[in-house]
Amino acid sequence: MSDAPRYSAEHVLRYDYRRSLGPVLARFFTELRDQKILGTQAPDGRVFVPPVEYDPETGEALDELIEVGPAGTVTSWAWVHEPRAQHPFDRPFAWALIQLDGATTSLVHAVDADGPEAMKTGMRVKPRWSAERIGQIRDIECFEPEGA
Amino acid sequence: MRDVAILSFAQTPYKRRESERTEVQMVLSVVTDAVEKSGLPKSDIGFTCSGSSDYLAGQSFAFVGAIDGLGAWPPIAESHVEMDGAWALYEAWIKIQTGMCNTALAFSFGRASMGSLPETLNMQLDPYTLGPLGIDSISMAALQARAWLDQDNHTERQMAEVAVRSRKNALNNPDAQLKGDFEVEKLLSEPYLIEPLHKHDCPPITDGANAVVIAAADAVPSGANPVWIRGIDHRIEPHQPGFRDLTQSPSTKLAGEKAGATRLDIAELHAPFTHQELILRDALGLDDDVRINPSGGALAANPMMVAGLTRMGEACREIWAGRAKRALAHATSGHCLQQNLVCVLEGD
Amino acid sequence: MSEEKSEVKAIVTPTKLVYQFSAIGSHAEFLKAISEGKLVGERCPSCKKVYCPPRGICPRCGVETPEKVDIDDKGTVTTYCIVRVPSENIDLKLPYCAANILLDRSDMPIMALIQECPAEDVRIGMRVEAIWAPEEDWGPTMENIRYFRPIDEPDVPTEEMGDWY
Amino acid sequence: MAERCAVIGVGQTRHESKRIDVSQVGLVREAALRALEDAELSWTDIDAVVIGKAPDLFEGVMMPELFLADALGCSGKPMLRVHTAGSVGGSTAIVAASLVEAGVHERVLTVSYEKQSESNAMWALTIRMPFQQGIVAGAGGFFAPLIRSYMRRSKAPEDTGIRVALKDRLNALKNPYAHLKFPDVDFDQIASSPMLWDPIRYLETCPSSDGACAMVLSSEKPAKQASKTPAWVHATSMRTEPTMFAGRDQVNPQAGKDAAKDLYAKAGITDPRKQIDCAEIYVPFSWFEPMWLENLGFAPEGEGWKMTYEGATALDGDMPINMSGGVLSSNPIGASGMLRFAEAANQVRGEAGEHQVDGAKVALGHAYGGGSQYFSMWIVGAEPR
Repeated sequence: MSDAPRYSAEHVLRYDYRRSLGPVLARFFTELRDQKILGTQAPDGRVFVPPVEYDPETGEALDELIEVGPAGTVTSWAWVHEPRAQHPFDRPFAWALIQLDGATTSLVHAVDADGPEAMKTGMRVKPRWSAERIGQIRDIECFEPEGA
Repeated sequence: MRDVAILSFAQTPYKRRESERTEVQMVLSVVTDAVEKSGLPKSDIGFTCSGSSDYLAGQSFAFVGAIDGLGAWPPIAESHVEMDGAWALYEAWIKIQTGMCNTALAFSFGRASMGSLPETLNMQLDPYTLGPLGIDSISMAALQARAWLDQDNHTERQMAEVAVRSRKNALNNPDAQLKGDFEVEKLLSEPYLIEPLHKHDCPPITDGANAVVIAAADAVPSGANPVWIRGIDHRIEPHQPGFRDLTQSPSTKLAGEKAGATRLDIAELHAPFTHQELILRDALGLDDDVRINPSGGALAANPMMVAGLTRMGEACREIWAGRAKRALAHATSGHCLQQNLVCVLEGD
Repeated sequence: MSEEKSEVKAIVTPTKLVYQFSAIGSHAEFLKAISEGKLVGERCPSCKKVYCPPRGICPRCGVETPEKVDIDDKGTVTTYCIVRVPSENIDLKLPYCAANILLDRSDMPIMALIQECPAEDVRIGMRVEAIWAPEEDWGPTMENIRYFRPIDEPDVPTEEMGDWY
Repeated sequence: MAERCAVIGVGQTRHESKRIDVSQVGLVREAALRALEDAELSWTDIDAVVIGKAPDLFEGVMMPELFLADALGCSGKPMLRVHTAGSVGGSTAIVAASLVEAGVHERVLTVSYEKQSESNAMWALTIRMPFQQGIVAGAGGFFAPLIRSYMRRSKAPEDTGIRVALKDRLNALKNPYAHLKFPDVDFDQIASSPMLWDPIRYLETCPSSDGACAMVLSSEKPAKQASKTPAWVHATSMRTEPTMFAGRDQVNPQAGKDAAKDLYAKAGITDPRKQIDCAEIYVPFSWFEPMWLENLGFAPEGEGWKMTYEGATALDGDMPINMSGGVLSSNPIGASGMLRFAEAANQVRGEAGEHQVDGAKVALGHAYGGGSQYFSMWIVGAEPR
């Protein structure tokens, strides 16, 4: 056993990564800035949101983008009672999987609701847009219950 | 295929914080121990493969220093996967199948206590549409748990029962971190961590290292107690949680079929969250007479990058103790059971 | 056309992870010694070689190294380079000489700065000594040794540098 | 070995300092698709994928293979992620070959990449842990003293490094994928380029690139059915030693010598300079060419520089080295090793284009990493062995 004093220090790994997007994500984020949500349509009609450059099942290239939503249906959700520093809100909120109208798949995002009792699988939600949109996933500030 | 057996397993005691030994000292201790127990001289080990993650250590090339714990002199045939040690074992098994070596060592290590693991694991997500949301690993698992609860009248009680059984089983595991007799009612009355997950549904944060030595049939030393790898396979699924049915684990099912996961006495499932055990049991078609996680599983100790390979070790322990003849060991990687490995083990 | 109408081609994703790093075992003991102005190493029980800074193990033999050895703050340059390019995270005036220095009584070189002589005058085999920061600035870091400087001793012939030549 | 293995498809991206036209997904797909097209296969023909890259901190994604899996058609398939420092591109190819040689899979896609422009490699490589001291930055500061040791030991003429760089930079002009191309490059331009980490000059060092490389490896039957000539894997080898220990020879590391010895024994090579037609070796700083020529046994110790000097390593020499322009011309770190292995394969397939060595039948691909401590290498041939 060591009798040395304990040397302990914070180590911070911080970097602002700059990510180039390629054609599909570039269009997705560009349109998001204009409050439009795009998905990738496969030849058999499946629509992937967020959009992908390829079929996640087969790897085949896909390039047809169509508009979906903006509203959708919650397919699963989780209530955050005590947000972490990285979370989008500093008050309790929900994470949800949201199947936007016209999409085959679900998107992960935050839902601002009054409490866990206000959340339900199958509920309808719509996006609340950020005031300052720069072309990124957080241009959607969150989703909120339809009619709220 | 060559018959290959696990000869030995070694681990550090799994704990919340390993404050006495550095990573390299942890590696040295488990490697020395595993090699000694294998009955093979160290110089006979034909291939070495390790599993670890730079992000756990907070620096690039963190695995390079671990070499220092191997006594890699003269130089050794060696490789590394940025994955759980279970996949290091898979690569080692492959190497023996090529015939290029007859024995191999696989080891893994992780010191998750250095960082904030749920936030570190955010870095595992698609960096364009998922990572920037700031979602953590427990929240991701909670989305999966809700989807599971929404199905077939599943209940939080079933999940709590998994926690209670795991931590009770862990009472028999001297190296486990979380153990004890808990009551389902009491657990369910405690507040949610991320609803619908309670604290008991989630794994502890753990530091640890482990190692196994494997050998082809013709290289098993006399006096050894080999546990044969009857099948091993792994599969991956799409990354986006919303692109999959989170209540199913088709990759586990497929890997289980390929590995021949039938006629089992026990199964060591790498299920960091309670509901994931239930999804995995379903995927593998494990009925009630298969004992699940006699070690306590990942709910009793979950050293990142190490917990998967631990399942193989724990399955071997059951076989060595004569409590099982044929066992399944499973490892998972990524969020919401994205990637899964199944290994079927059998005593001599 | 206004700027915001241009296509979004890239996103910036800030990342910040906070770790708590603790020095353990030999590393902590080394830091304690250096914060008192001393260098300590460890001898391998198997190959008898001495490591400073120590790591608690001998990488060659793969065994623990419990025996402590006091190390001198003088040594010999085994090789070096002259850095003429600036880089992030390092704040030193260019050009400077970074040398591999084999400390007396240790068997493995450390990398350190050579100052108080033109970088071009540094030679393989040159004898050097540590220049420590003022004692009040000492902390648990190798940075207590600000740099090494030449001393008036004959160069070590390369044939006597054994493995490191 | 249970099964023979061959390279039946090779693909790589354009290498540039910033591939801002693609995402990480697009980058790996570009290389993978070219390898699939070269092999005349589609995603569904692939049984498993092995992916390699250098530190995750470069792109800021932990285990990025998890999100890249979809893009590489991995759904429902096995995927492995290899990381062995700078040698990773080579060891990734070796792991992929092992899957075939083990008889576990018939066709394996292997991909390696780096998109360094998402961050800054110098930052990622110079992260200081608490209580550590920062003296030199990046790989140059680490390797320059070793080069100085080599110069002293071998008494090589001081312009050896310049000659290597000139040869590689001229070769790069024949490679459509190469990152750095200096159409008017000559001896004086390299000699007068600034010293960075003396004795390493700017034009004697590698760039920082975005890029990817991919190969399709297959067992014997698909290889014999392929319409293009396959490159048969004759032998692979990997060796590792600790970064530092008392008495370690960092200039001519034992791990490299042992790997080469093992490799030649497996491939039936007794005189590498005679029996190997050309080699792509991992030379991030020009002086490493003579150092590795010795380490690989192409020249006696202390005499590697003579091969450079005599022109033996030129494209028209008797032992062409780094026909593609090498790491000095393109360096997407995680892919750099695989690019060496792929170039060796393309040479024996007769698919190397303008930098084809006439009649190359046996070629060596080589990679190293860490503090010259990880080595991976393979020998490929136009005929099965």
